[in-house]
Amino acid sequence: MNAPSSQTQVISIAIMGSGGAGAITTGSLLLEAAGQAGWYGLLTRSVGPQIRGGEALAMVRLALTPVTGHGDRYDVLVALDWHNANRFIAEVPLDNKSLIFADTEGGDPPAAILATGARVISLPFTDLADDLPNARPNLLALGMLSELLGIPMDAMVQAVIRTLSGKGLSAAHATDALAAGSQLRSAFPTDTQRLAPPQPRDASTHWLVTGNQAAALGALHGGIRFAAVYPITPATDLSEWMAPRLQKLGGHLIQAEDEIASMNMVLGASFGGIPSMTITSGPGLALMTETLGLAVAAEIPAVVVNVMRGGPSTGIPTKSEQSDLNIALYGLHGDAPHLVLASQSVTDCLITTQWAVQLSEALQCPAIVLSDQFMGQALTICERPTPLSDAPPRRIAEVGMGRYDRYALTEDGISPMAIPGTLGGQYTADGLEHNAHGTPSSSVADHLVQLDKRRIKLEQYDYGDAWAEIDGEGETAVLTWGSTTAAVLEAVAQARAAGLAVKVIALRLLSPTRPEHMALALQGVRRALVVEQSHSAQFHHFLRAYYSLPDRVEVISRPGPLPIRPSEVLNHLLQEIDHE
Amino acid sequence: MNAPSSQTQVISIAIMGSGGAGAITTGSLLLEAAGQAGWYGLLTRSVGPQIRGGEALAMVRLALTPVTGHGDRYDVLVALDWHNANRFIAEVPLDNKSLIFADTEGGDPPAAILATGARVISLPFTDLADDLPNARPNLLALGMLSELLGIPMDAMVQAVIRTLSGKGLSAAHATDALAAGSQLRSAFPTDTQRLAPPQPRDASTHWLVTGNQAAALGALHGGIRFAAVYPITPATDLSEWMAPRLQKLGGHLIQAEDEIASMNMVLGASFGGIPSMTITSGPGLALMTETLGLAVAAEIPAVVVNVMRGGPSTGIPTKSEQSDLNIALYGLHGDAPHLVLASQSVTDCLITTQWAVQLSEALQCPAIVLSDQFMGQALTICERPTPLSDAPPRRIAEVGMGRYDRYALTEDGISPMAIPGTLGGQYTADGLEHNAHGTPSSSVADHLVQLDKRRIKLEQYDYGDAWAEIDGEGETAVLTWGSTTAAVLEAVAQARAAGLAVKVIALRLLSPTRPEHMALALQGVRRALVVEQSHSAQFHHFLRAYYSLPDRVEVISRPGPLPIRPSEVLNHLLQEIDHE
Amino acid sequence: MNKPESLVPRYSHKDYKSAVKPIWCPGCGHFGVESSLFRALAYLELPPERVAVVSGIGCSSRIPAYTQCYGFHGVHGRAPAVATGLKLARPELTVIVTSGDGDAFSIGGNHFIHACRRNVDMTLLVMDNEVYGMTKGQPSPTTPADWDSKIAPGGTGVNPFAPLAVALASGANFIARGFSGDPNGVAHLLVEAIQHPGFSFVQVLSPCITYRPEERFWKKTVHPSSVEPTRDPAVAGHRLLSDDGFTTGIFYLGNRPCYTATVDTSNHDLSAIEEDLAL
Amino acid sequence: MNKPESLVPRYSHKDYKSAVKPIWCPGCGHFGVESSLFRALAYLELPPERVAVVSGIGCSSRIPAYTQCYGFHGVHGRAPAVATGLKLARPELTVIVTSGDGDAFSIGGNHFIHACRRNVDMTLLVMDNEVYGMTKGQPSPTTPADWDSKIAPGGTGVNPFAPLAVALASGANFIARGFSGDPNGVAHLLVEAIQHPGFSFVQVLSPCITYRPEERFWKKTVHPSSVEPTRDPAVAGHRLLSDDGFTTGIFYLGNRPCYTATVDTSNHDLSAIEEDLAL
Ligand SMILES: Cc1ncc(C[n+]2csc(CCOP(=O)(O)OP(=O)(O)O)c2C)c(N)n1
Ligand SMILES: Cc1ncc(C[n+]2csc(CCOP(=O)(O)OP(=O)(O)O)c2C)c(N)n1
Ligand code: SF4
Ligand code: SF4
Ligand SMILES: [Mg+2]
Ligand SMILES: [Mg+2]
Repeated sequence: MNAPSSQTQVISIAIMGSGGAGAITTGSLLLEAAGQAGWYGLLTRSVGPQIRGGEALAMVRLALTPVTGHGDRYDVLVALDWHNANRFIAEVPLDNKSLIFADTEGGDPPAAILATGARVISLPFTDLADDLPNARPNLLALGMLSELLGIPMDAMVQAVIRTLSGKGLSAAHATDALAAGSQLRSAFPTDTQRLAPPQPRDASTHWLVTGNQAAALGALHGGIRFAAVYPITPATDLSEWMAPRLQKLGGHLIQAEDEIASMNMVLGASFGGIPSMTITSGPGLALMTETLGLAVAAEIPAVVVNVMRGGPSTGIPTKSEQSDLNIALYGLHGDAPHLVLASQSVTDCLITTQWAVQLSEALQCPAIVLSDQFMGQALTICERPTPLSDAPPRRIAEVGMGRYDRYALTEDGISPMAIPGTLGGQYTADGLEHNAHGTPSSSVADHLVQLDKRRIKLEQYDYGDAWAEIDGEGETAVLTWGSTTAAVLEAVAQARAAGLAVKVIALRLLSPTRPEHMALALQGVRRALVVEQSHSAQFHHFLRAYYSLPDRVEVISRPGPLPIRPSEVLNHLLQEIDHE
Repeated sequence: MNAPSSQTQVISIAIMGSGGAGAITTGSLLLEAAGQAGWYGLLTRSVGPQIRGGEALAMVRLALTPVTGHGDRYDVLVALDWHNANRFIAEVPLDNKSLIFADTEGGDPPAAILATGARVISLPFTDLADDLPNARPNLLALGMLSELLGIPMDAMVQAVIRTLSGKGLSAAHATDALAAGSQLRSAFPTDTQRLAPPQPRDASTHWLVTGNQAAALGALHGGIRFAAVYPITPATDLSEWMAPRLQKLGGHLIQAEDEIASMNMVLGASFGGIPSMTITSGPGLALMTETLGLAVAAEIPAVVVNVMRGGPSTGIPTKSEQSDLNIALYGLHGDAPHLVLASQSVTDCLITTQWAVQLSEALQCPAIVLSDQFMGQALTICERPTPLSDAPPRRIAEVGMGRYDRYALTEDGISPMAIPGTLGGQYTADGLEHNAHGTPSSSVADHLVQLDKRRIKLEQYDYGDAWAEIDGEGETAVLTWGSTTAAVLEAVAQARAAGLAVKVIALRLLSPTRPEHMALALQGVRRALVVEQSHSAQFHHFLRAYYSLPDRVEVISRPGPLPIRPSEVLNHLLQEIDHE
Repeated sequence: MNKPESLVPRYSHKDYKSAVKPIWCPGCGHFGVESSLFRALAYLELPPERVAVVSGIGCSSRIPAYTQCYGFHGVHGRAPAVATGLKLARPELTVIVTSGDGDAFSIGGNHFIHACRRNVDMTLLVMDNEVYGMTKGQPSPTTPADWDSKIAPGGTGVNPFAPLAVALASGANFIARGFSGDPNGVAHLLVEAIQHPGFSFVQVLSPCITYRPEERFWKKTVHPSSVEPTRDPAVAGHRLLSDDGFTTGIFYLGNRPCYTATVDTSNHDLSAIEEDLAL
Repeated sequence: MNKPESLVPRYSHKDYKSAVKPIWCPGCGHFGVESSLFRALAYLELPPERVAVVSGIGCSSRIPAYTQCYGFHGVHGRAPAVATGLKLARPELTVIVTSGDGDAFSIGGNHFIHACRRNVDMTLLVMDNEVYGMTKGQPSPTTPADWDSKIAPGGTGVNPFAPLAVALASGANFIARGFSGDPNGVAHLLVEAIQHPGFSFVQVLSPCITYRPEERFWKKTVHPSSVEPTRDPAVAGHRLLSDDGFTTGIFYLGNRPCYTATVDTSNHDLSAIEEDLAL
C-alpha cells in the first residue's frame, strides 16, 4: 500500500465475530452493495460447530473483474470481537501490509494475530452504536468499510435497507449508523488503498448467486423435472432452492426417507420418461452407489449432484475438499462405466450441471456432477451465464407390433428407449445381465456384448471441446479440476506476467476419459503440475492411471478445508524453474 | 493321446446333464474318489438360472500335483443328455483330441459340439441302468470314468456309498452299477490316457475344501469371534459354513436385516473389543462403504470378505469376475486409507483372510479381502495349509486416572484403544474429524494431523514379504492377482519350459501400496504383462496409478465368467516374443 | 368380482404373460400368485402397457420379466422407492410392486414403512414364504424363531414380525392377506387393492416348497377372516396384533388422501426463476 | 424412583457429564433430555465406564461425546445396529442409543423396526422434535403434513407416522413417551426402560426452538396417560393407534425373551473344526 489515494483492482476483507455479532450479515451486505455499485465479488463463510448463532467469519473478495476464488492474503480484517479468533486464524492469512479494524470493546487481539505483523486499529464500533437508535456495531463497521473501500454510500444504504428493513430497521436509522461508521475514516492509515471505480454496467445482466443455486438452474435448463433428495450439508441449500422453483415449472421435488430411496425414486421417475436427479454429499453418495450400478446396467438416465465436503466419514460437513473424486469415478461395483463431470466455478455449476443432464439423457447413463462446499455455498456477483443450447431429448423407441429389443445393439451403443404407456414397447429394465431383448442371461457372449455396448456408447460420443477448459500455451502445463481451478488460473496469470509460459488444463469431463484429446493438449508440454485439494492425491493418481503424462510431473495436493492459494501454485511454478 | 497305455499327469473332465441328471454329484464323487486314491483335484460347477434342479455342468481337473485352476481344454466330456448343451458350450473347450461319452438315449450331439472335432462315443448309460436295481445313469458314467482314468474301483465305491447311502443306495447296488459302467471300457479308443498313479500319502494330511470354507477357517484362526452378515450369492455358503463353527468356538454369527446393519453391527462388536467380520459380494459391499469410512475415521478394526461375482449391478450372481477391485480400493468417500487384500487360491483364502484379521486388529483399520466365486466355490483336494502363527492382539490402552487420548499421536500412528468397561478409558469413537482426544474438530491442523496419522500407520507397517507372491526371474514379468494367478502360474511354467525366463508377481496386499517393494521386484524387468479378469482393466489402471512399471506393458484383461485360460497367457507371452 | 358374464372381456390373463420362462421350482407358490395377478389385471381390463410391475431381488421379485407389462427388476429391497418415483412421474400408470418377505421386510423394511406412510397410489404384493428362497434357505423377518437353518443353527431366536400390523402402524391405506393356494381369492384381493386409492398392501402366503417344504400344509392352516374389513385403525390394530398370521381377507380400508405430484415437462421458460438471481 | 434418601448416592449426575460443550442452541429441548439421562444413570448407580451411549448423526445424536461414558458417534441412522453388535459382544454393558426423529425414523427406519423385533436388551431414546435440526429445518417422518418448509413448500402432504405404534407392531418390549420439559418424568421413564429387559423404546418430545419455535407450546399440549401400562399388545395397539401423540407415560411392557449371544474369545482350538475338512 503506497500512496493515500492509491487504487487497487482487487481486495480481500474478512469479518469475524462471535455468535450474534453479525459478521456474516456484514459480509453479505458488503458484497451486495459492491455488486450494486458495479464490482464483482465473492463471499464465503466459516462458522463454529454450533447449529445456530455461533461464531462466524465472512471472507469477501471484491474486484473489477470476475472473482472465482480467494487470494493469498487479506488486506483487511474487521474483528467485531476476538472471542473465537483462534478458530479462524488459519483461514485468514494476514501480513504486515494487512489492516485490522477491531472494536475497542473487544479487548486485545490474540498473540497469533499480533504475530502476523498486521497493523491493528482500534475503533469504537460498540460505543458509537450505543449512542445511536437501532444501530448495531456491525453497521458501524459496514459504514467504515464503505468509506475505506470506496463503495458509494447510497449502494450500501440500499443494501442494508433491503435486507434489514424486514427486521424493523428504518432507512433513517440505517443511514445514520452507516454515516457514523464512515466518520471513522480519520483512523485510516494514509497509505490505504481503495477499489478502483468500476465501469458502469446494466445491473440486470448480473447475478448474485451461489454455486448450488447455479447448479439447480443448470439442472432445470437441462430439463430436470423430478428430484428426490435427502438433506445433507452442504447440499441441502441446493435442494431447498430448487424445490419451489421446480414446483413452479410443473415439476416436483420429494424428500425421501434416505439416500437409497432418493436414488431409487430418481430411477423410477426416469424410467417413466422424466429427466430426474438427486442431490447429495459424500456420505449420501456412498449410499447411492449400488443403485447407480443399476442405472448403468439397466441404462437409465439419472443425475447426481455431489457437493463435496471434508471426509472421510462424517468428516467436516461444513467445509470443502476435493476428496470424493475416487468414489465418484470408481465407487460402483463391477465394470460400470458412467459419467463423471466437475464444475469449475460458481457460474460453471450451471453449465456443467446442464451438460450433465443432457449427456445423461443422451447416453442413458447416470452422471455424477462433482461440486464442492466452496463453490456450492460461495455467494458471487457474476455476469449472467449463458446456458447451453437445448440438446435433443432422450432417444425414444418407435415401436410397432414387432419385437422390441430394449438393449438392441446399435452403432453408437445407444438403444432407443420405450416409455411406459407406449403400446408395443413393453420391456423389463434389469440389473441382471441380459440379452438385447432385456431377458436375463448369464451367457458369456451376452455379458461381453452388453459390457462392450455400455463402454462404447460413452467412449464414442462426441463431447466436443467441453471435456476441459484449456488456456494458454507453454512447455509447462498445470492440470487441475473443480474449484481449485480458480487458484490455478490466478497463479498462472501471475506466472505469465513473470515471464513463464504456462498452459492450464482444467478437466470438466472426468469420465469417460479422453486420452486422445489429452494427448493433443499435452503436445509440447514437458512439465506437468497437478493441483488438487485431497490428501491422497486422488486426481494425480487418476491422471497417471488413464493418461500419458510428461516425464516430469509435480503435484500440489493437500486436503481441505483451506482453499489452495494462488501463491502456493505460483511459488511452485517459479521455484522449480529456479532449480532447473 | 498317443499310446493305449499312456499316462498323463493331469486330466480335465466335464460332466453335463439337465435337471436331475446328477452331473454335479457325478463330478464331486469323481473328485472325492480321486482324492482318496491319492490325486489332487478341483471341481467347479455351472448351473442354469433355475433355483433348483436345473441343468448343470461339473468341471473336474485331476492331477498328480496340486491344482488351483482349470486348464485350456477338456480331455473328456460326459453328456448325460444334450438338452442344455448350448448353454454350457463356451465353458468346455473341446478339440479333436477330446473324447465325448454320451448317453445313447440323449440323442444326437448339437452341431456346435460336433464342430469341435471331438470324438463322440455313444454309451448306453440309461439302458444299462434300467436293468440294474437302484442304478441311475450317472452311476454308470462314474464307473466308466473310473475305468477310463484309472481310479481304483474301491475308492469310487467308498465315495459313492458315503454320499449316497443316506439316499437309500446299498453298497451292493452301488458296486454293481459302477462295475457295469466300468464294463464299457471296450468302447474306449485304444489311444486313451490314464492318470499316472499317485504317490501313496497319509489321507489325514489332505483336505477337501472350498475357498469359502478356507476363508472362514482363516478368519477363525485370525481370532474372529463375531460375524454379522446378510446372505448374498456367492458368499452365503461362507457364512453358512462359519455359523455353527463360530458357535462351537464360543462366538456368534448373526444375520442382520441388511448389509448396512451387518457392517454397523460389526463395528459395534469390534468397538466392544471382539475381532469381528462380515461376508458379502459386490452389491452388498456397495452398501457398506459409508460405514467402512466410519471404521477408517474412528479407527475400528473390521474385516469384510467380498466374494466377487459378475457385475455391474445384480449382474451374474453365480459366476466369477475380478471386477470389484475398484470399489474395494476406491469406493469410500473422502480420503479413507484402508486395507485391501486378495486371496490367490483356495488354500490361500485361509492364509490371506487370517492375515487380514491380524492386520486389521493391529492397525485398527478396516480390511477388505477380495475372493471370488471361482475360488470361493471351487472344491479342491489339497494339502492341509499351515495357518500363520498367532499375531499379537489389538493394542489396548493402559489407562489410569489421567486423561486418555483415544487418537493420541504415536510414532507408528497406532493409538492404544480402550475397551468399554475399562475405567478411565472412556472416549467417544467418532466419524467426525476429531482431535487426539476424540473431540470433534473442524480445525485445519487437526484434520491434517489425523489424515496423516491414518495414512502413516498403514504405510509404515512392516508387511514383510507377504505383500506379493514372487516367483522366478526374468526380463519379462507377469503381474496378476486373485484367482487368475492359477492360470498365470501354469502358463509361466510352460513358457519357462519353452525357454522364456519369466517372473511372476501376484499381489496379495493391494492397499496400502508397496512402491519400494515393487521397484525391487521389477528390477531388471523390461516387459510387464498384466493379467486380470475385468472388462475395464481395473488392475492395470491401479498399477499404472501407483507403481512405476517398465516401459513396455501389455495387458490381458477380459471380463468373467470364463476363467482366464493358461494358453491365453502363454500365447501372449510367446507370440509377442516372436514379434520382437 | 361379479361382472356381467355376457360381455366379451377385453383382455384374457394370457395377454399379461410374456414368453420368458420362470426359473421357479416346480410347485413353487409364486406360480399361483403370478396367475392371480394376471387374472386381476384382466378383470380390471388394464392395458398391459399401462401397467408397470416393479420389483427387487428374489424368486418372487422375478415376476416383472414374466409379464407383458412394463417391468423394472431393480436392486434388492428398493422397489417401493422406484415405484414411488415412477407413479409420481406418471400418475396414469397402474403401478404394482411384487416382492418377497426378505426383499420387502428385511433389506427393504425402511422403504416398506415409508411407502405405507407416504400413501402413493400403488399396490405392494408381497409373496411371503417365510424364507429367502433365491439365496437357498435363510430365515427372513417372518420366519419362525425356532426354524433351524444352516446360517442360524437351532433357529434365529427372533420373533417373526407381523407385517400387516407394521403396515397399519406405518399408515398403509389398504391391508389384506391371501394364500397362493387360492388363486381366485388372491385375484379378488388384488382387484380390490389396485382399485383402492393410496398405498395398498397385500401379503400372500406363498409356499417355498424347496426350502420350506412344510409350508405345503399351509392349505390346512389358512382360514378366511370371519369379520368385515374395518375403517378404524385402532380396531384394525387390535385385530392384527391378536391375529395368528393365517387369517385371509381384507383387514383395513383407509381413506387417507394420496400423495400425488404433477410432473409436466412442457414448460421451458426459466426467466421468472432467473429473476430471483438478479442482483 | 423412590429410594432411601439417607444413603449417599454412589454417583451424582455430574459424574456422567464430559467437558465437551454442547453445540446446541440455547433453549434446545435436548439439554433437558441430556440431564434426564444423567439423572437416570446416577439413580441406577451405573458406573460410567460400564455404560455405552451410541448414536447416529443429528443434534440429538451429539450426546455421546457430552457424556463420561463410552460413546459411539457413528453414521446417520445406523446406531441401533451398532448397539446390537456391541451388546451382543459385551452383554455386561448397559447400552443406550440416543437418536433423533430423522435419524431413527427416516434413514434409520429399518434398523429401528428390526431392533424392536430382535429385542436385544438396550434402550433407544429418541429426541423427537419433528424436524431435522442439524441440517437446518427439513421435515421428518413425525412432522405434520402441512408444516411449511423450504424443501417442501406448503408442507409435505404426508401424514406423520406414529413411532410408538410402529415400535409396538415391530415387537418392542417397552414403549414410553416423555417430554423434555419434564426432566424428572423423562429420567423416571429412562430408569424403567433401562431396567426392563429387552428392547426399550422411549420417545421424548424435545422442542427444536430454532426451526420449530412453535414447539415451545408443547408444554401445554402434553398430558400424562390416564391409564396403566398394558402387557397386552392388542390393547396397546388399540390405544396407540387412537392416541394424539402427546400422551406421556409408559404404554406397553412386554415380556418376550431377549436375543442374546455369548461371545467368548478364549478358545483357540480349531482342530475339531478342521476335522470337518479332512478328506
Ligand atoms: C444388496 C443385496 N444383498 C443381498 C442380495 C442377495 N439376495 C437376493 S434375493 C435375496 C432374498 C430373497 O428373499 P425373498 O425376498 O423372501 O424372496 P424369495 O426368493 O423367498 O421369493 C437375497 C438376500 C442381493 N441380491 N442384493
Ligand atoms: C448419510 C447421511 N445423510 C444425511 C446426513 C445429513 N444429516 C445430518 S443430521 C440429519 C437429520 C437429523 O435430524 P434428527 O435425527 O431429527 O436430529 P435433530 O438434529 O433434529 O436432533 C441429516 C439429514 C448425514 N449426516 N448422513
Ligand atoms: S426356492 Fe422356493 S421360492 Fe424360490 S422358486 Fe423354489 S420353491 Fe419358489
Ligand atoms: S437446531 Fe433445534 S434441535 Fe438443533 S440444537 Fe438448535 S434447537 Fe436444538
Ligand atoms: Mg421369501
Ligand atoms: Mg429431529
